[in-house]
Amino acid sequence: MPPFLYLFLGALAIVSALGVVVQRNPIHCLLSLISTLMVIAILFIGEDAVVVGFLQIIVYAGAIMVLFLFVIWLLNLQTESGPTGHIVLKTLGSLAAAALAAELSLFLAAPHLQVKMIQEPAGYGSLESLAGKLFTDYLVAFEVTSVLLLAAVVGAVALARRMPNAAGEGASDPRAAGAIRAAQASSRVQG
Amino acid sequence: MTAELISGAIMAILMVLIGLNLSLFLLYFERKGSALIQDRIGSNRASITGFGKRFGMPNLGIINTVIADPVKLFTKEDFVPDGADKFLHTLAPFIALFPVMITFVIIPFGDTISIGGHKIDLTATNLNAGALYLLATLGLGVYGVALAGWASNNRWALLGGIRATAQMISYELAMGLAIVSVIMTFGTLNLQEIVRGQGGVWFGFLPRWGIFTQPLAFVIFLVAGVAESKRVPFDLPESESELILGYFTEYSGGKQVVFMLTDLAEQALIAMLLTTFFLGGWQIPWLMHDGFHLPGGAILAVPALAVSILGVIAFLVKAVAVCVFLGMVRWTLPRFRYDQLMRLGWKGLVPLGLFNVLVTAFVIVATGKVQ
Amino acid sequence: MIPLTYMMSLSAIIFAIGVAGVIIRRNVLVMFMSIELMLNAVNLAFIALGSRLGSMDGQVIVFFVMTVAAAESAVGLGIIISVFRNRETVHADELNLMRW
Amino acid sequence: MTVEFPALALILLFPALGVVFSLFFGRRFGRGAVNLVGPGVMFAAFGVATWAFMKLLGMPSGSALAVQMWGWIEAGQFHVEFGLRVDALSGVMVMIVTGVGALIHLYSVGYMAHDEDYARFFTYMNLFALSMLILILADNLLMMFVGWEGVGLCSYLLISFWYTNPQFAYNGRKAFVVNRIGDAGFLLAMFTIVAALGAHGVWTLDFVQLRANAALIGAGTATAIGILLFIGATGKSAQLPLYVWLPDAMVGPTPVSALIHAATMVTAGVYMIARLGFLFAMAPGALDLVATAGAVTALFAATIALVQPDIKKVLAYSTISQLGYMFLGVGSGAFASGIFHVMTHAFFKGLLFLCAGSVIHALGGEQDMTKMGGLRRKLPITFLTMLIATLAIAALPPFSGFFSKDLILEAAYESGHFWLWILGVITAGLTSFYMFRLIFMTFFGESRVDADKEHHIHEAPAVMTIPLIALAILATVGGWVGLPDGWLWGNAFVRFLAPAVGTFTPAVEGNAGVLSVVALVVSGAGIALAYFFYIRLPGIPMLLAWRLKEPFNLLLNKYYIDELYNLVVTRPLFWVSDRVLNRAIDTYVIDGAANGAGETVQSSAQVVRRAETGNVEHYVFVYVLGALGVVAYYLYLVAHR
Repeated sequence: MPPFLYLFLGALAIVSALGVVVQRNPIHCLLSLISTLMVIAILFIGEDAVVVGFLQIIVYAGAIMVLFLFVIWLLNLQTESGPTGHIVLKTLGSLAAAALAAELSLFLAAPHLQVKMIQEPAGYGSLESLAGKLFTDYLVAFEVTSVLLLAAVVGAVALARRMPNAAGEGASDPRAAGAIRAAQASSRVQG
Repeated sequence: MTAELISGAIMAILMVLIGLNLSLFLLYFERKGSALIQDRIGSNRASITGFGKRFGMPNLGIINTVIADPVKLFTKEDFVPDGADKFLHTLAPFIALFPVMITFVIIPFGDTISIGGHKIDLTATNLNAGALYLLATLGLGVYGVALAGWASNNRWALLGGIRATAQMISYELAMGLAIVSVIMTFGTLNLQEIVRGQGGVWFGFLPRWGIFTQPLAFVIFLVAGVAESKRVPFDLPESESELILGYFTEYSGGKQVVFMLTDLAEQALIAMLLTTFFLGGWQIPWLMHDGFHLPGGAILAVPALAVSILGVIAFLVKAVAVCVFLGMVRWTLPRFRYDQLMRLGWKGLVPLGLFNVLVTAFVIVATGKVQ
Repeated sequence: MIPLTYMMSLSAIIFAIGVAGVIIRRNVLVMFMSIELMLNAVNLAFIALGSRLGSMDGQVIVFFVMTVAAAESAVGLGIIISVFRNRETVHADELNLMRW
Repeated sequence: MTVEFPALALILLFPALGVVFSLFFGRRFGRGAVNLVGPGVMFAAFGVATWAFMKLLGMPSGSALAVQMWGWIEAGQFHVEFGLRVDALSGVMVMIVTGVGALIHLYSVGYMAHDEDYARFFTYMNLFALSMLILILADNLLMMFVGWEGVGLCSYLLISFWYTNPQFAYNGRKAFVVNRIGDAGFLLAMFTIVAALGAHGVWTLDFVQLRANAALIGAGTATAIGILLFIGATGKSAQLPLYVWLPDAMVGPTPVSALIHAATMVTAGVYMIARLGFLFAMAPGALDLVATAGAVTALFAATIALVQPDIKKVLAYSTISQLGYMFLGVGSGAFASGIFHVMTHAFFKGLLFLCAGSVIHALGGEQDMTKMGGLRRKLPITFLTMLIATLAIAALPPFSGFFSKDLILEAAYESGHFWLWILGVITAGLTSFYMFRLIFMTFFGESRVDADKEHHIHEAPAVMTIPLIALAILATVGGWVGLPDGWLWGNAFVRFLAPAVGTFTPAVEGNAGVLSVVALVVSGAGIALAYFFYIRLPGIPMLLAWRLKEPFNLLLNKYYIDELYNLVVTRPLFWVSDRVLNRAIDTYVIDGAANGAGETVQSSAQVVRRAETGNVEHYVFVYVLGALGVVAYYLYLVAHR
């Protein structure tokens, strides 16, 4: 990946990440988040993690974010006023976060972390290599993950179902939102 | 390197153009084909000179559809409703169009040809993870309509957006499963390789097309594709009778053109993908590199270049044929109800797709084709 | 290839932004998005290191992170929905029932 | 030499299968299937055992069959294999257990025909057989202990088989608890062995290696081990002072009494002592203890048996006394003779119990001999077989009991325990007396059966009589494998066992003929006395009972031993646990600690909870500060190196 491209993408990622934090309208935040994810996916591909990069787009941008979108619609979130409550805390917190970033970059820039490069083997990042790892070394984890996803589907349904209460409201839309999206996301990952 | 870049760029443009032209053909077919099916004359007023009829000039409606419609739409006022999110409202159509357009580039439309020593693969980007790329772009197609519905501050639009999003996402899953089973059969993510894998014949006469190796996947992909492109019988998001025009109710002028183009392009894309995955792409039955190997065993030789060109032509023909088929479907079937749509998607296609994947896996393992 | 430090710094910055988001925003949903930001920052670090060390493990772990994120967001959003249904709000500073 | 013989595993496998079947499918497949499977697996095991035994006979003396199934415990140098071993000793025992066990299982089919819980019954029975076989086939002490505990469990389960009767359940518990005391001894013995050998760098419980390394154990340690093992044996084999559970164990179904509390389990102690004979040989003190305990128990139990009215009680005490004989035998160093008596005893005592069972069965649960009599015409087969068994236990030639008991008494005399020999002889007389008292009271004289029971007195079905006959034959000929030396084939049994348990070396020379004649005469006298008392002058027993009231009551109440234990052990125990442990320690110490901890936590929580603002921002903020701290620390590390 040529450096200028990296610089461009990095700047884009940071800007859109900031967008997530500073924008008032949840939908705009979501869009910034999506663009961050896309940029990061491109960075993945630039780092020879092709499959994972595409998976990032498919799963994150394609499924999870849509889930967010639906929830925002479902709750009908409007543009919110500026930050209120615990202003001091929040400023301090953001300062602390900035300090954290500085510290981390300092630490990561430290010479001892300069790992000595190892040439990537042929077919690095290809589906074959990923699947090879997944179904040999990480097989158990993989299967457990599938169980986890199943549990997530059930949990989402159980949580989002509206109990038929005195008001007699049906239980249709939230379940549809929760369950379908969850199933969507999970099957996406497995598929 | 640069040569590849150049050729790739050229072919990318070529591919996009093919897509657009297919869309135009679809537009035309919307008008005249529907008229044909419904026993109407269809649009026949405008013509080059404007007096086509008088001079008995043949008027196939090409003029109206390909020129008059866009012109009419472009000249309309570009209207943004009050209280709408202007930025997103403007952005949405292009977000919708973008993924479709960039998906064209991975579709192989021909075999490798050698021009002046250069061997050129007739696909814009011979991507090794092509199928994944396809899934990714399909996944992004949602946002355009969703944002369009949300940004235009209109209940019907929002409803249409929600419907469109839910529908597309649900059917993407089925489509993904179909693609997965195809990938498993051909053992590669590279679309060009998949098409190559569909060369040759079985029992001397039956071409190894995906439609024969993966009939179930073909059906799933077909249905899901129609649903993806939100056409009848899956055009719930823009069902005039319920939501005025669905997610682009509030769109007019150029943006509406973009949306219509998106729909048509999606349809064209689906047609091309069907061709690539199941109808052998640029493969012609019994046509090998050196000519036709007819079932009888007779061989009539064809020069290599001609083979390649024939392949491209075959690809286009198949794509057009599928487009026509889709159009006919559109003008034949009635519209689903939304719950029926969801049930078909989640209770019909997805389990079928999973089952198909399972069977495919079993077969692959049984035949020991697993590496 | 891009020096490792750059990648790491990028991921560190994105991570910090996510942290700040969780602290600053009062909308639970946006907090959630910020958490996703942090996850992605870490993923980026994984991928970068993995490609430097020429091992697939980083990518595998990223794969698992994505999976878990999918499950987590499904459940988390379900929780948010039910919370909203009961409290009519998604503002974190109004959701402080869990106090002494 | 030792030969690999995997088929041994089958001997365990079959009963295990029986357990599984009866436990999980017994109810579903019904009584017929269970009746088929329960005894069937035992016969199958018996077949395999016979096969192995024949193979063993075919091989040169001193050889053994073995199979290592899997490594069981691996702890440093100490490891225990889960292995089976059949040498002469365990071969004989396995034949006894599977053979007699199979017959008794078959008998149970008839005996339990009217019981609803047949599935549970056969589950327990097979489980018992499995445990007993593990005990016998074990090639190391630990595995033997597993079987040891298993049979204890099954004995508990089967004694309190009719658990709806609280008294029965109580008796089961009693047996279990008393056995625990013995087991504790066994365990301590094992620990001592491991420690003693481990000190010399030998980490093993395997019998062969134990034997090889026995020399490493000092005499004192050996004595300690011997005594501990003896305690274990007294628990399992119902010797003084731990015999009290056996009489109460008679509340279980009679086949159980026959199998567990006569034929097999109670002889486990003898088997264990014989198996570890090489240890006892190094500890003469322990051996003397064993012999003395045996002889005293024999006499003691026999006296009690004199007056007991309950037919099964009589048999129970006679079992105890016969076990005393066995202990006397092994205690005198004649392990082979002890085992020989184990075998013959298994035959005739099992048979006696089965006959008693058939009598009880015929009388619809009546156990009181004063309510019997004159049954010999109504129950001919039972009568004949029981008579044979009685003759055998009364040690009259040519019945089996004669040979084994004779050997034991001879060994007791020749090992220099003259007084113990006297006790043994007296016991022999008492034995024949009370046994024939039983026979006469049950089968002779006029019937004293309740009128309502009179009509349905009937001979048992074939499924019950066949085992009786089979055992009767065994009880007759079983002893012939050990004829006195010099006769036809001489004492083949002892010779066969010699390599496994060593040979008996007399300390004082005694004339075998004279000794046996004396014993024979005493036994005859006993029989005559019984005949005199209970046929000729039936009044005399009452008269005696009235005249010698105190001794009579003393015997009738079993020397008040139960009451004694109750007074000495149980009451203080209860007092301590109630007054001291419960009211003092539990209330103040433990509850105090628990509540104190709770209150401490609560009060401190009162202070700490302030930190819980319930506000996410705060939490995240603190978390960020923490992260800052951590990273700062690492930065510091990086900077300073």
